[in-house]
Amino acid sequence: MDKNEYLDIYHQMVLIRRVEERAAELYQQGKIGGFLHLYIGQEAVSTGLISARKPQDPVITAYRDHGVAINVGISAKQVMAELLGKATGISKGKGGSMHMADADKNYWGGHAVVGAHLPIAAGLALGDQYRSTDGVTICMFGDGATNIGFFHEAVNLSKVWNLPVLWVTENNKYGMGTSIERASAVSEIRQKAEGYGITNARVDGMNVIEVRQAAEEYLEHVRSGNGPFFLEAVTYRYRGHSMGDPERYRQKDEIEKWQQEDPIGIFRTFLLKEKIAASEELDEVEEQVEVETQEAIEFAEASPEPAPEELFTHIYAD
Amino acid sequence: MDKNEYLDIYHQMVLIRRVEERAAELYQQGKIGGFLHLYIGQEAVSTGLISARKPQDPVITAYRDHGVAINVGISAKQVMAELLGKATGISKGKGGSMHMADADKNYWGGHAVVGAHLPIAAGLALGDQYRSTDGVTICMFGDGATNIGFFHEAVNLSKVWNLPVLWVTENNKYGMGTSIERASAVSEIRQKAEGYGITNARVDGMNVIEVRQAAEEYLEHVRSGNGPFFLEAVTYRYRGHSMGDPERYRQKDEIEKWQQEDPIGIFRTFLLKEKIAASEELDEVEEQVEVETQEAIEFAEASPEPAPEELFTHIYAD
Amino acid sequence: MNSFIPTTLQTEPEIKERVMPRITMREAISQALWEEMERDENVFIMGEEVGVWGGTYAVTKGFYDHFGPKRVRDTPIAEAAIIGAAIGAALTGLRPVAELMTINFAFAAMDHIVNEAAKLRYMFGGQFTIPMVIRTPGGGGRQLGATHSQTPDAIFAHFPGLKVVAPGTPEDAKGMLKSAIRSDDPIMFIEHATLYQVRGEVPEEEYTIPLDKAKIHRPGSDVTLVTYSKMLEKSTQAAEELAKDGIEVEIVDLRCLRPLDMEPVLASFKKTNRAVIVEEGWRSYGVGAEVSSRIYEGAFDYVDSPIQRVAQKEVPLPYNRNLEQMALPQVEDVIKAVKEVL
Amino acid sequence: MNSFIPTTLQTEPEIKERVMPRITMREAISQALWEEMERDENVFIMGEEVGVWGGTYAVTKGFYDHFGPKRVRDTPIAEAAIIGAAIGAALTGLRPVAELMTINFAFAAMDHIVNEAAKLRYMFGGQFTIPMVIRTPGGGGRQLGATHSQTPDAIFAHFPGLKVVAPGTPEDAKGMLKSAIRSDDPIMFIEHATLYQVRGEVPEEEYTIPLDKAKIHRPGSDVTLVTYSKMLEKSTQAAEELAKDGIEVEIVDLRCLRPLDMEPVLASFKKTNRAVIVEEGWRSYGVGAEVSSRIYEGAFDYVDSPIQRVAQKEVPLPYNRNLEQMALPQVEDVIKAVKEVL
Ligand SMILES: Cc1ncc(C[n+]2csc(CCOP(=O)(O)OP(=O)(O)O)c2C)c(N)n1
Ligand SMILES: Cc1ncc(C[n+]2csc(CCOP(=O)(O)OP(=O)(O)O)c2C)c(N)n1
Ligand SMILES: [Mg+2]
Ligand SMILES: [Mg+2]
Repeated sequence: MDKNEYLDIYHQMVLIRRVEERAAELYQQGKIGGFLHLYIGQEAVSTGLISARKPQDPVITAYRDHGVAINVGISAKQVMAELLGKATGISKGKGGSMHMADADKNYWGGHAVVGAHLPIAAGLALGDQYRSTDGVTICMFGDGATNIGFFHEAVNLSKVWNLPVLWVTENNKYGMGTSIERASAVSEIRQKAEGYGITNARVDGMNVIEVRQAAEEYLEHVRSGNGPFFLEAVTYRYRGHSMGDPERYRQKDEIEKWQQEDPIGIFRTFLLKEKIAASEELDEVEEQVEVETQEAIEFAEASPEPAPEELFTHIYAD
Repeated sequence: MDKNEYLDIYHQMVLIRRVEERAAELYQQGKIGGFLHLYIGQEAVSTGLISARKPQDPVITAYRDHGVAINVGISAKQVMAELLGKATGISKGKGGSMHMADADKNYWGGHAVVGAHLPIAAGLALGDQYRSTDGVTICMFGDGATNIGFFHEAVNLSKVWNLPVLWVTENNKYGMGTSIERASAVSEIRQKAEGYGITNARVDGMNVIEVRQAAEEYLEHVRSGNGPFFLEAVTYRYRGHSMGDPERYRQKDEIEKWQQEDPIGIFRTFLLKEKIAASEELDEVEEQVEVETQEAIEFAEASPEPAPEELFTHIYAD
Repeated sequence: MNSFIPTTLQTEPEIKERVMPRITMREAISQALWEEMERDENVFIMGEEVGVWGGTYAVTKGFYDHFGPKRVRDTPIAEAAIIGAAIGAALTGLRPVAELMTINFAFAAMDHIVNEAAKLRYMFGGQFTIPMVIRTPGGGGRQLGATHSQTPDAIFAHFPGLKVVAPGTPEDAKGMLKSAIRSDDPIMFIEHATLYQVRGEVPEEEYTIPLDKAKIHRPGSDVTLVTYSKMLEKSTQAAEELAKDGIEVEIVDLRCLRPLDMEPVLASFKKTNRAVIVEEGWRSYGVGAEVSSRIYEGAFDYVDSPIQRVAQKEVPLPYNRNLEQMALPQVEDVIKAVKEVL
Repeated sequence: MNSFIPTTLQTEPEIKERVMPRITMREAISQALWEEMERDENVFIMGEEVGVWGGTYAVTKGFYDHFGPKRVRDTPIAEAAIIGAAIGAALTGLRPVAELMTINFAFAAMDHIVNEAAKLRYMFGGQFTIPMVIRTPGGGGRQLGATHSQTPDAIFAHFPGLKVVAPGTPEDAKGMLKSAIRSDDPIMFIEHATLYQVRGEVPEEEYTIPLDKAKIHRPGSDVTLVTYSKMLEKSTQAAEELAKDGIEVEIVDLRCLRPLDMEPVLASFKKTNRAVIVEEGWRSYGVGAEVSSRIYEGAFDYVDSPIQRVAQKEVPLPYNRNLEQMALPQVEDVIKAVKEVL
């Protein structure tokens, strides 16, 4: 990676963080409705993965999707506008926080039903296999999602059909308030892949460089026709599951412990230590992000609501 | 086991075989409708398992259920009458081939939706756990059923809640016409249990003694509070999936190969070789079975159709 | 008699009638669950986040600490297993109350609801009894997007073997949930997420309400308005508006969709000769279609003008607040429909 | 022009009209699939036993050998994955025809049908296009028991975003399946298992039939009979019986349940002033309720007598043949209902 790439990754991680911190404020002000699942703490997973992705690689994730949206190149403006339900939002204000996608960027959302996007991911991968292109579908999902039947059916199918898909579970220890030990037969999620005979690995999801390297290696593995690969990224969410989580299921000190491994902090330290960038350069990125985020909010606030007629558009294509 | 027990097992296996052979004839004559899934070839699995079961152990299986019905002690008459849809059938003619149960015998059917009975089995086991009784639920299902989401959700739950259930997959190589290799990521089904950290084993499902011994051991394992156990019984069905299967998916010689390991034949040889029973005694059992089957058919044919009012009974309990 | 109210107050004229505490729907449901769990050891609750979290809508707050993990069971995200395991447990004589976090996730358990719970008793000739309740909140209006905002009540009510209950007041919610828990049948108990904080009077003493009786919610003489659940609220608002113009709307609260109790509907209709049916879900193949058909079938000679249906616009519900509100039936829509039938 | 028929014959008076081969519904559907697969590389089929077995109803017999495993894909028993993967493939521009072995198993894929396929386009502001067909046979009458005999068509038609088609003749089946495959929308294509062997005339040349048009199946002047799929057959038998008594029934075949084309229904009704709706599924919250409500709404002034619904008795279908036949709507039920509206 050259320096620009490093800085770009740093930029993305900080941008995700700031966009979400500001979004949380907007939510408190009642400007964002519905659910708002923040990715704060998990930025390294999506950023590392997507940074290794080629444009032909379809990407799909769950409702905790703002990070991926920014990583695939949806602008902060379009993200913010969608959060505010505006016509300029990436999904025209119809999808909201949980449903951001950009078909032109080969990014397929943003799915709110837990695990339901895994079979869809298998289908995306089938699309590439069918056409003999070399795209590898990247499908991200939570630890909690690995307990639903959809997971099983999709992962089994991917192996039976040798589909080009990189399954990535973001193990943040909880599905809402249920810790992995209380919901899953195994707490090292990658072990589930053994039941399908799928090669697998576990990576530190707080370290963007590790994630990036793993993604490069395993995307290549899949791209070379070896069938699906299963990657577990160990991570942590700092905020509640969605806004308004009573958080009775964990102690403050657990959160604090994980905050010491802040993915942005780790990466910043790395960049400085390896002398890839100077402290001022990184500060500059952060200032840029501040401006970008502020502009995004202004753009979103100034954007029009969808026209009433939009209620009846996009139901059918024909 | 004493001699009577051996003879009883022999009796059951032969009875299942003959009842089903005759049922196939009745089906051809149009006296049985719907689907008819014969267990012929797989008799050792259910017979071995159920012979090791205690009355407090709930039993549940899929639609290939005549064998289990006979093993748990439903009379050939009641089975036959149900096949003919008569009021005297074990399910009063409302269930047919796929839906035989006997709640008094702690036998919960007979389920036609593939895999749907696995979560129900988890619930049966929960019943015993909740009441701190020592029942162990025996849940049987096909190899094909292990690919559906219901399987995953139920097996995972059983481990998370440490439920007293013995999962038994009858691996007969095919789900309808799809061979295990074409439908399942792994063709040794017990490997799936690894993904849940569930202790597991594989047994020759053509050998009733082996199945019986395995069942004894693993039922005890579960009964002692060790949580679920996963058993794979390797077996083979000699007939089509249901009546009217074109059987394009396998060759005659494959069937013939497996017929050389006929579970009844193997057991007969064993009984003779071990001098547990004399040839004449076994012949006598077979003659008994012949009479029993004939009587069952006569009973079923002579039995009345359900009264028209029965259409509207049993929809609700209240 | 409410023992918290001093006797002096109780003799005052305004409260000659029995005074009932006003509690929220959330509290009413919570009380029903709590009391039934206290009453019967075999009753237990299971579902996603019902325990440690206290229920995503805080309905089961405090249950885990009081009843413990055996009877307050957090589950994995596995809707089919939740319903399937509840069925199995019910077969053994336990009385599970299985919660589906929202009715939208019922689709992930659809087979177990409509094929297993609804049919097992019948298929096995009456051998099985399945005393279970599926509690689940539904409804739109909270900007949760198309997959999380549905009111698909009618499709569950299509299946014989299930009972489908959808109360609209705290009193009914408590009384009907208790009946549901004591019933030996599988019951889909549909709550409405935006009703949890709505208050209403609830008797303090023990009571139950039958699961098969619609009810006159508001008497009136000019139009029969048939509705249930959340739309009871909007319909009542509409009725109050209309009353200002001298139009007296009689509101029948269905309360149960299967069995569907048409008696009070037909009795009311024979008086008013006019009907409007208000439901939150989509119009096509919805509740209004069934009720309207049954009114025509049962009181054809009494019909004075075409029966109107008020329902959701036939679109997947959008996130944007304005659009979402446009799609949902509003008080004005109800008023308009009532005026149309007059 | 059918080239297999000698020209001499073709000039004979009885066959002055174009002669069409009479083929079975099975052949018609099979032809539609085959021709569309030949026409468009992006069309492929997937499902349980569609390949090596040749389809459990033999609809795809010979496809595997001809088109190969890439385009004729046997799947594991995993209904959610079948529909989910079809959605994903459709998003990439392929045109999957996903078969669910029977509509009863659609419940195991319910979320993917009604939440994903039906809503993704809308939720993402029109960015997604999902050109897919879900082919699935339904219906009762073959003693398959309660879980395997359903006709729950109405509940799928409840969801905006889906199109629901259910042809009743080989001609419609072929023409509509082709339209469905070429459509850019997710379509539930419901076949009826007992219609596969029924024959009808099918044009030999290429044709398609729109997915949103009901059709007069049999002209008549006395009663409008609205039906679709299998019940078209029973209704036609009833109409023939009734014709002997001089009663002329006009049969409207809905063919599609969403969108529901009421135009020919209303036009017919305005002529006959009487209607009977015949469906195989359960009455409550079924197709008849919707159609009847819409007739009252659209032609209130033309109503001469209460519209009748003929439907399945509200029980889980039993195995026993007599009981099952009692539960299903029969020709006599249709005749009785027609006589009632006269
Ligand atoms: C089928 C289904 N069941 C339940 C829910 C409610 N729900 C939303 S997110 C969530 C937890 C998911 O946990 P996990 O997969 O670990 O993802 P995380 O939120 O930790 O990123 C639940 C239960 C849902 N959306 N869909
Ligand atoms: C959910 C569901 N999908 C499909 C079917 C149709 N079906 C019935 S049996 C069967 C094959 C099951 O195979 P397996 O589990 O191996 O059992 P076996 O028949 O070999 O005993 C299929 C696909 C069904 N009944 N339920
Ligand atoms: Mg998680
Ligand atoms: Mg098998």
